Amino acid sequence: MSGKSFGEDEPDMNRIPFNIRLVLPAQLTIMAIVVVPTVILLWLAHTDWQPTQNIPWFDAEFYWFWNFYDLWYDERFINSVFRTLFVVLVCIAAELFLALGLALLFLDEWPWRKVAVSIIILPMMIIPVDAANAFFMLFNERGPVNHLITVVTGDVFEFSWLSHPTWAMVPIMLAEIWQWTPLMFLLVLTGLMNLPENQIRAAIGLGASPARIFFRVMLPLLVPVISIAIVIRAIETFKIFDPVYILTRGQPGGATETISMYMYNGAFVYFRMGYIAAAALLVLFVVVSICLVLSKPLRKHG
Amino acid sequence: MKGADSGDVKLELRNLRKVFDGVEAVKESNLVLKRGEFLSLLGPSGCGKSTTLAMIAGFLEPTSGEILIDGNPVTHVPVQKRRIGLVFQDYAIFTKMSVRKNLLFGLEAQKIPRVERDKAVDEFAEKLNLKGLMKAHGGDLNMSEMQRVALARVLVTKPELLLLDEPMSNLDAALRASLRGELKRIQKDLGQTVLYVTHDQIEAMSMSDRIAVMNLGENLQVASPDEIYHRPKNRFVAEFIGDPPINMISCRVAGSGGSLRVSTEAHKDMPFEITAVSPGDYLLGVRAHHIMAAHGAFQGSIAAVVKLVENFGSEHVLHVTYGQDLMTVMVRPGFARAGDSVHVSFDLKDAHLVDRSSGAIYRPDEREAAA
Amino acid sequence: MRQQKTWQTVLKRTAVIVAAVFAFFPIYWLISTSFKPFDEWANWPPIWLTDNPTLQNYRIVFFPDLAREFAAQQDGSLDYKVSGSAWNAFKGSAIVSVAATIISVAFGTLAAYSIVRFKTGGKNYPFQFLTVRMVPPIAVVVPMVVLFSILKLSDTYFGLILAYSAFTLPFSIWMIRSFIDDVPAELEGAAMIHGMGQFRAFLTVTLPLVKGGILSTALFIFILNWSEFLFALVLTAGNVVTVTLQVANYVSASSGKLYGVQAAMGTISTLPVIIFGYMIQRHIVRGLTFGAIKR
Amino acid sequence: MSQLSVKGLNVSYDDLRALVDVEFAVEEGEFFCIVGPTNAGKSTLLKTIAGLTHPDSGTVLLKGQDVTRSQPKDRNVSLLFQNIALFPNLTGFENIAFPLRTAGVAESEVTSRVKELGDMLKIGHVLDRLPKTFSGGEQQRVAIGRSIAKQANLLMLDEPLTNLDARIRTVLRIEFKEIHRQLGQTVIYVTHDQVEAMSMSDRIAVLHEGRLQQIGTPDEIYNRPATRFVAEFIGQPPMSFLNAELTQVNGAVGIEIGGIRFAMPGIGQTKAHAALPDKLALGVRPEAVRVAPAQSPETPHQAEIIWVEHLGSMSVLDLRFGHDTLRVKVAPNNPISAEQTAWFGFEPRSDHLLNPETNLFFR
Repeated sequence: MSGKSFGEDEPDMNRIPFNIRLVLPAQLTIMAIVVVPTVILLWLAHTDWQPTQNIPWFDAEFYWFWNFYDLWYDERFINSVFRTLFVVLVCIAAELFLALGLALLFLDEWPWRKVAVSIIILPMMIIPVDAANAFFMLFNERGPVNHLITVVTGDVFEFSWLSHPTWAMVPIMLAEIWQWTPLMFLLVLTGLMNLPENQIRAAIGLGASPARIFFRVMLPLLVPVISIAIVIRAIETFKIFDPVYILTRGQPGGATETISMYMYNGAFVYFRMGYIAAAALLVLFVVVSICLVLSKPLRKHG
Repeated sequence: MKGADSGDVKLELRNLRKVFDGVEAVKESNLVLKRGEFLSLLGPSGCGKSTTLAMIAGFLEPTSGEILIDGNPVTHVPVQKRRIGLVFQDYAIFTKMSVRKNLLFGLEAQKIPRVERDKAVDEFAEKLNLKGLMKAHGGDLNMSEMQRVALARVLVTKPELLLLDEPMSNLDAALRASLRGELKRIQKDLGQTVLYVTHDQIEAMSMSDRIAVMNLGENLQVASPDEIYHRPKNRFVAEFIGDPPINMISCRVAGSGGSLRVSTEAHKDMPFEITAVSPGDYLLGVRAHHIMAAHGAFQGSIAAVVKLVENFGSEHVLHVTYGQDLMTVMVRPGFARAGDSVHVSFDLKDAHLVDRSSGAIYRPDEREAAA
Repeated sequence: MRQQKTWQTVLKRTAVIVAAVFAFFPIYWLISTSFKPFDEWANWPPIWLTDNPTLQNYRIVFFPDLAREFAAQQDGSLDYKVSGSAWNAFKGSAIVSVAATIISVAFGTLAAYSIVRFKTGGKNYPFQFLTVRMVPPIAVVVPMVVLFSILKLSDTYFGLILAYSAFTLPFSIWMIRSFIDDVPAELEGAAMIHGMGQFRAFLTVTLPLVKGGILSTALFIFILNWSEFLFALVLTAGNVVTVTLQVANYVSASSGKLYGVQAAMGTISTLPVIIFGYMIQRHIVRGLTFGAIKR
Repeated sequence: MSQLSVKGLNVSYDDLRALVDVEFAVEEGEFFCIVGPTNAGKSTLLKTIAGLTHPDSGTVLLKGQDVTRSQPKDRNVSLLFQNIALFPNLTGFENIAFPLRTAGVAESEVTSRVKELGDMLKIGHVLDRLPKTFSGGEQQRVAIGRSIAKQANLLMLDEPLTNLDARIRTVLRIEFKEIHRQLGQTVIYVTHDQVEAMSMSDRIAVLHEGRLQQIGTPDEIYNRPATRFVAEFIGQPPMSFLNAELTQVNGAVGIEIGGIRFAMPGIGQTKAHAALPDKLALGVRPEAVRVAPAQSPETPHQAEIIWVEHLGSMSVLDLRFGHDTLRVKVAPNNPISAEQTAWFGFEPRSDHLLNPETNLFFR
């Protein structure tokens, strides 16, 4: 921890150097709330402790790796993992596509540009729970979405989205896409605005067509910004919980459970804390290692 | 070095004008550029030279006026179709491509067949000694490499006209000196018509066949470097060209008709041949190397105190007191030190009589003022 | 730059309008439902704009006895969770969010200063804070429940404040770090050369210039705390109630039937976030990308 | 004991070595210039002397006292940054008063001192305004006022005049010399403009890629450069280098360039002449070469002109001589201007013989 610091000769110099003391409060808070629980997790994951057994968690019978074994064959857990990956992929792809399209519309100056940007980024300024709340109302049987479909298709359409095992995922994903496309839009727009103007002008001067300029010059230059946007959105979408809890709570029968929802139900509805701790440990390990690999663009750009 | 051969006109501007919300950035420009000629647009930042360049290249819509290349108007032709080569101040190398890809970009855009493309690229890589750099990545070139790649990338498409926007301003002085020669040699070999924008008068003086000195959007004078230096049309041109800048000594003209008398604070009643000048307050423009200096007094000299000595190595420039203001005098090294007193004088035939208000310059051999 | 043909611009503008409508419609629906009287809540076909708006839903949200009376009329008993007044939820959210923001920004500023000026911990040290943000909260909340029960922190304000501070510290460290980077180091250097110690120079020179940035960071962190849901859901059991919890309770309690009241609660709860969000609109990108991308 | 003495200084950022074994001393009251191209390490050197950057190794002694590890505030040095670094939220008055107030000087004395500086630097009228309302020259002067408000062992100026126009530059140069003379202040002046260094300094240190190339008076630096870099960096147009070989010229040691032999009278004196390798290079200043349209005793050799630069106050001819280019500086009214052959002559100087491998001149 010895950076090129030279605060050593502060008058009231005790053991800990000045710059370390500056960092301690932040470091200790995080240690207490993140690192200590992870250690508890390591213990808990190897037991099948359930609070309903009314014995303290440290007396729980040691269960070795059986939790992991059961997880491997736990149909519901595996489905929730793949379902979450599916949601992440669909949402990121949709958000990026919409954001790129929208950003290109905002490249040049025009009269109502500022107002339009403010409206477009409104969804981002809402509490996620309320966004889900709004979509809950939009997608109920007698809600405006069904009404629109009825008007469009001509016959009455009273489909109950939120209780259908597969179609229930649509409102969840739409809520996520609706809320976070504006962020992706801002990121891509910032990337486009900071493009080196002269490289584009040079390409035009050399007689290149708009398409060639976009794909051969602009897009490669956008790669760093887009990769940061994808990394950040992937991390956030993987943790998706609020829309799922509000819209379907994972029902019907776990058909719409993402990992977070599965673990919430497992731990706080069925109270199988030990078993879910094992799942948590697995997820923690996988996510953190992937993110360290993915964060290279952030590191290069940070 | 005489101007380009008579040949036909490559670029013509017909009272080209640009107004930015009320401010005339470029006033009625009527430049003419012959085939193979090297013309510089020289002026301080904000004088409208880059605006003129942007209009010629097509990135900026002129408020009025016409731009003709080889006689046909291109004012409303889109940038891609004007076949104009453009090198930017920051070179604008495609940082995500290799040097070879940079050079091929223009030819690929114009759908030139592959064989021809590779031949042209290799030819110009040779000319600008980029052979060893072809595989290098566009992002990690140094300044002079970037400049050469930017030049090659444009020249390979054999443009009708080459526009250079201050390509040397972020290079070190030593590098600039060698690159000036190289750029001029390439321009000569290819017979390439060049419009060169710069604020550095040494670059303009050393490379141009003709220079257009601009200020506040106006072409003040368009002539050969020699003409611009020795017979400047007005005060701005005289003060902008020449290092150290020309001395402007306030003076008063008296008498009338044939025998005019000019007197400054220190020199009284010097005879002056110009006839068409009315008496009154004027300025005398005298270059540092036209001023005579000696340790002892001599005919027509006055005493002056040396405030600062600028050491250029091969000569020194003394900043001496002359009446209220300072005057620069070019002398041999070691002639004097700060604090010494020297005697200075100058010959009126080397001086330019400058009108205080209009800035116009009168010269002995011209009848009326060269406005 | 290029002279665009008119039909191109028309197409572009309509696309923008369509996007704006899609962005605005859900919020419009929430707000308009919050003004609908009871009988228009679940009407078919749905009423897009009520012609007899009422504040009844807002009154119910804030005055529980009115809510109980209303429930009696509708011959359904109102679930105990929503019988509490929204004031309690606003109070809870305010206390937790403000306290957690102050801790997070204060600790974050000190850490950011140490990282920028002293390069503490080398180049990779700041990235370990990011991994905290990468961890899915659910994976940590399970053991936290256990830890909080040992430390007697469950269902306490202090417990939630601690959790929120820890999880927003990565944002505040990285965001304030990028604001400190914007201030030229020479300013502090000049103060040190003219007789000040390193930290005193930071306090007198850099801090005043970074005040605006720190305020924006604080607002940004406040929004994160105000909108948080999972920790509030798991680490509390009724004593501490936050705004997000109250909204969730309405949805689950009446299986979503109390549309009007639910919409009213949703509208008021998200108001502060909209206001503060637009106040720091310029810095939102910098915040959410940890200072990597600045407008 | 010198005012400042720097020994074996090494500073590196990650893997880039900014300063390599830098060693020099500055005497009290001296006007010492450090000149070199951009990112030669000049600013890093100043920051290390001021204490803002800590060296990997080496020592910094101020008046004999080792201050390498001490805080900037305890070194009593003053540094004027290139980007001026005025405190944007303090007025001109508060900026200049800052060092005095920090040192706890009585408010009455602060006011009188700042007034005195305000008159001296002719910035009395801006003292109550904020820096963002100042012109370039005014900002510079307020920064100067702040840097000399309190007496310091050393006043360091980091390229103070780069972004100012010519007229203000000349006036401020005179003012710097005034301050130096009037206050007897030891000054270290950093610039990338070699004319500024040659014109203002008692002694110059040429720095390139973190290494000290040479230290000496302007005359020594110009006439007896130590390395090829110094010879090409100082002096415009730069010195040209001709490949030469050792030979015998009517009995005495001489050199041959492009087939022409030159006597080298001074060569006997240099002790190292016996150890001269065969292959060496001769440096020739452009103004040392005489050129004429016709052959004459002073201009016996013929060469082809490949390029002419007319720069108004002078012209520069590039002559092809053997495989090298010889630059010649001529007066503007010199008749030779068109591309043609010309006749030239010059006396090679024994102290301008360069070893091409080490790029060092023979001494």
